[in-house]
Amino acid sequence: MRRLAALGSLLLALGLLASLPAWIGNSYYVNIASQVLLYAVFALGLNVIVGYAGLVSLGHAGLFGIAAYSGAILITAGYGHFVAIAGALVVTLGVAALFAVLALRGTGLGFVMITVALGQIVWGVAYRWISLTNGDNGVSITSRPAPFGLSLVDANPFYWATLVVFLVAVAAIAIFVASPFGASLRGTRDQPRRMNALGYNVWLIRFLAFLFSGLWSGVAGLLFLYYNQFVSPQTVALTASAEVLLMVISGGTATLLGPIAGALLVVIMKNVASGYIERWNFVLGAIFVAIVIFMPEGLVPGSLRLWRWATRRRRQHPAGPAAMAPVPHGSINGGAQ
Amino acid sequence: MAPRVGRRTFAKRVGAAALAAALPMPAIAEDKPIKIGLLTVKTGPLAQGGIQMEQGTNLFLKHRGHKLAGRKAELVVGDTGGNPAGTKTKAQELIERDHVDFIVGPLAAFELLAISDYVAQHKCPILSLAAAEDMTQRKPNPYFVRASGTSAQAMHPLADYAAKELKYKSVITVTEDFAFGYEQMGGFQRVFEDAGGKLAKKLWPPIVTPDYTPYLAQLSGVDAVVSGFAGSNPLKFMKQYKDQGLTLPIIAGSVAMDDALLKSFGDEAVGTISCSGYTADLDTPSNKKFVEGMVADYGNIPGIYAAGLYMSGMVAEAALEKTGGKTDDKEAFIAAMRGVSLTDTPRGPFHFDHLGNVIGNAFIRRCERKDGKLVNTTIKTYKDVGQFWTFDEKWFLAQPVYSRDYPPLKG
Amino acid sequence: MSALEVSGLQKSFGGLRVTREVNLSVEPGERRLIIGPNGAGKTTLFSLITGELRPDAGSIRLFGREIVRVPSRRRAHLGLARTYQIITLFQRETLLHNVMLSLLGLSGLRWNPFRRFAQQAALIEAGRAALARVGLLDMADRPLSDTSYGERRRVEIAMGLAQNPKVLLLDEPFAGLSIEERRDVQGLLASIPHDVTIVMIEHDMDVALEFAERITVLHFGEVVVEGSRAEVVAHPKTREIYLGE
Amino acid sequence: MNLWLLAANSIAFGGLLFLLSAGFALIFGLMRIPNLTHGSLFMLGAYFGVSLISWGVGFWLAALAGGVGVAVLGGLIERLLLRRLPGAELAQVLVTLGLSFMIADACLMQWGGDPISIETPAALRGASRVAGVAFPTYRLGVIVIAVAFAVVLWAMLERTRLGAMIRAGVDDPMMARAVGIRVPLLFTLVFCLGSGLAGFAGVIGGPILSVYPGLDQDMLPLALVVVILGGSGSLVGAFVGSFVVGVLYNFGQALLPELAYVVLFLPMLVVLVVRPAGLFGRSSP
Repeated sequence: MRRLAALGSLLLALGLLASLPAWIGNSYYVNIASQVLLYAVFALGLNVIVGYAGLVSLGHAGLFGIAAYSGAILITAGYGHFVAIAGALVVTLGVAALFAVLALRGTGLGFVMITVALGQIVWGVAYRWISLTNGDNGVSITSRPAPFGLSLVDANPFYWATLVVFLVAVAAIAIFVASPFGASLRGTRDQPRRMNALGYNVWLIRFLAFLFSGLWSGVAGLLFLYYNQFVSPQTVALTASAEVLLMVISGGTATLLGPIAGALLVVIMKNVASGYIERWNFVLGAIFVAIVIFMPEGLVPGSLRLWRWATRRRRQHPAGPAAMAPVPHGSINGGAQ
Repeated sequence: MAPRVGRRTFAKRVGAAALAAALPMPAIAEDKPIKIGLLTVKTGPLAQGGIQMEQGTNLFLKHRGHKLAGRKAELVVGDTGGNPAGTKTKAQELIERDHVDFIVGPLAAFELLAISDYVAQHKCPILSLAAAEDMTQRKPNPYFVRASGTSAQAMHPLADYAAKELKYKSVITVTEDFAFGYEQMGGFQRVFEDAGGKLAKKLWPPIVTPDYTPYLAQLSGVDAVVSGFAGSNPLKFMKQYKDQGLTLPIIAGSVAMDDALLKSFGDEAVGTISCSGYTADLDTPSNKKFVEGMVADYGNIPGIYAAGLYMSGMVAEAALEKTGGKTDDKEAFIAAMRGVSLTDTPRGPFHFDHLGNVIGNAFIRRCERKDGKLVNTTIKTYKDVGQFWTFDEKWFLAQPVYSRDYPPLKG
Repeated sequence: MSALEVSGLQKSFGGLRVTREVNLSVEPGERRLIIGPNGAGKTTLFSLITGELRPDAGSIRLFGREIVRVPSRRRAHLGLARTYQIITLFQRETLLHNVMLSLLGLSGLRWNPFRRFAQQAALIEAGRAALARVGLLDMADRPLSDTSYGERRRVEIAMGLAQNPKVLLLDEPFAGLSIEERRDVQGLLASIPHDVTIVMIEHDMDVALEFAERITVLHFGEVVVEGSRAEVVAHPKTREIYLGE
Repeated sequence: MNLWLLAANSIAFGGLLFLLSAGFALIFGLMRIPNLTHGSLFMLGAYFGVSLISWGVGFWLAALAGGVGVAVLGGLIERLLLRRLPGAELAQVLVTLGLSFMIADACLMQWGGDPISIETPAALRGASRVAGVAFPTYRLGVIVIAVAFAVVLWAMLERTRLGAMIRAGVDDPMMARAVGIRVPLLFTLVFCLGSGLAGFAGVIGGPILSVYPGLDQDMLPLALVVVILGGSGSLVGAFVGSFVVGVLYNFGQALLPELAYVVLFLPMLVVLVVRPAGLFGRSSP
């Protein structure tokens, strides 16, 4: 019965997502939806390393941006989209491997700081290696790919293509997390020493997870490139790394829906709410602070907790325990060990 | 049953029809307002210029009673956050959701470049003060109009003035390490060297440079220093320069000595010579009205950001008057814009070249203290300055765009 | 051939010589007890044997094979398992998941990113068997955070046993347990077949002495006494260390 | 190129960096909180200074008052928010970044977008000649202030009861609690102190940096680099790190313009990769 309900709501969600352009109306909102999806892929990718490996990266915009830059440069050089995409992902994985080797020298805050430094170096290179990146002017591309002959120029087909990539990402990450390797990864997050003593190669597990995270960051970077048809140093800035990290944390780390909710929150605030609220940056900051106060574990797990608490309370006595829904302590301490 | 029409209603209708027939086209279209999209930056480090852009636009609409060519004018503002991706999204919002008739803004070159192709695809006219040279040169956008000028447009006359009137033989240039800086100094270099001057060094501090001392330590052995800083950097640079006890004269580009920035400067700015396509002290009726309005409404002496948007508004207005208030035919609308020739604007008379870039005055000013306040006083006006200066357009466009390494340093 | 042979083992932290010179030989199937006052270097010795710490000098042989240069995680694959004095389990997971992780550590399946971990029949079966051995089968699906301290101690042992080790190192398995729990664990340890060699650190002399065949007394990082129960108890050095005589 | 000037300025800029990062290091050392509002507190202090000076308050008093104002805010942040999140690093990141968004936007609302210059105090205007080299007098003052603060902070940590408690709290919070130190109060005090230092540094930095939207984002990475190069959380580390960064910054920008963007982050990366705990930090975090 429960499985049936789960299947039903999954199908309903899929149907809603697929038919979104039909009922959302304006192409502007369809584009916003595409952005939510592409940032959700990015956040899901980052969550692999932040949520499941317990390693906080503040340099992932570097990987995202390297994929976008590589794609843009290959396309500008005259290669086809297939070569550009494949090439960009290979380059991204190569750089992710280098990032991982360096960053995994540290754990906890050491890891964070190494990723900050790496991200800043990528930013410096993007800014300064003008012959390759065109400096602060950035690189424009004029076309989007046409898979199976379907043009992605218009908002709707681009949305559907992004949706397909998004669904593949969600499925891949869901399978990954539930797999024996995913269990091993979560083990290295919670008890790295113990895992080592149990026979696991903790370093290699983290390394591979970093590559997997980098791969999805790269895929998101390519979506970003094709969406904007433009990439510039701001794409790889520290603020961009911080932004996607905020998506992951605010939505809820180590959950599948959390990063998606976080991407939705940030993209909507930045792009839609900013049209109505002049001081949207202040409001966004206030929302983050409010999340920490009321749902320190993130929006998705926090809402679930409140929901469970509310329904249990209703089922029990109306005057049940008067205390607030208990906030689990340290439930989102990431890099700590 | 036929609908009853009362006498008074009938009279009104006839009157309205008669009025409509008597007036030119705009009045007919009056029921549907003209929608103007403003792309600007209201949050983050670039907000300084962005807020002034919005002020300039608001003041213009206020002066026109929120009516252009007889049609009601509506402003939709998009905050780009100062980044290219945000600019793209806001441009989509303005074009696809709000269906604006044209866009004014954005502020920075990298913002404009991120949406250039997009607005061209949607045939949306865009009037920006972002100074990227190639937008009206090697990669022109047919829907683009620029009433402020290219990066180098004020630097060419500055170099001319420095070499011929100030008789400087050698200079060091210093400006931020980004395209706007390269283009400014490239333009300066070409004209200065043609006039027999020499660039000893070109220094490029990163945009974020809290302390300029590593660059100040390299400023010696020349007649003057050319500064092309933008945003809040001119303030930091000039102050640190003075504190360091350096005494070489400074000559500056338009935004480095922007009139709106003067209230933030101290004595270190006195004596600095700069060149700009707009100057607050220009004595024209429309500039007087503009400056007084800015002071009254916002308490600010305006600079090129507010003036650029005010003038963009004037260009759009003049074009609308030519098309009879119609914007449906985008090609006709943009052609009308590029054909605009105004005589009384805050920067004096100007018109556009065939690429959509302004041809107008460039003002050489000296910063002075008057009644306790810093002001830029115009000391020379170069008339009808275009983006190609005195160079042949064909030759100019055959050269690479000004960059960090082009023109290369001699010797 | 000894199951575990340690010779000339040394380890210093900064200037502090925690392990001065340890020589130890444990026969296959033996139950060895290591005792010593606080700071004697007992847990450090375990960490050196499992490779979590790198010795400054010395040799460690597992069934004759030199393992001092073998990475810690490989030693698990060679049949060495340990439990921890301070419980290091996976708090958010179920008991079964904990034990399955222990099993997975030695399985090639641990690299598999495609299959469902929760549906690995072989691991589940072995995990349940290990839990059954420590009497926790009925709690298999309970999250670890819902269990008592004594139950966690038993999960620790179950994780050690699940790996089918040849040599099992138990670090204070009775610490913090109630009298009944001690009896349970005691019975559990007694039921471990003798093809598993066990080395145990323990403070509780009553249970420990009953369990051990031979005893090693460690003091200031050195083996001071070694022998049968009676020998060690009678040895003047033991009395000196423990009773300050 | 004037190398003596670069050398002298390495010390002066290092002094300013020390004032900026000492508070960050203290908070990080004791509480293990990466306080990402630090840049915002620096900027806020500077803006407080601007307002106070515009109301006629003298520069030095404005600097102290700016520091106190920010210290109070820091105390509130600790009491109301960070107090709830011990050990939850991700939540700390979220809340401190959220606050930095709020502070940046609030400053934009209150003080507008135009850059504001803080006048150099009259006595320290212009340049002095030191060993034949012209050097801004005010920067000599900054060196003196930085060294004085370093000595005072060091003496406080090493010589006073409060310092002893802080050191105990850094070494072993559980033990400190066990021996009766009121660790929560201690945390609030240290957070106030660290924040106040940032606010004070903002005003002191004003005559050099001026105040503008984005100052926060410009300064936070510098504080990070100093603390990383110096070693996490030790005052001596922050002191040495500041001057190391001062030297790297001045000579790197002047002599290696091609590497201007990575002149700080490349050494930071190398140090982290070689010694993940920083140059002077303890070996395990």
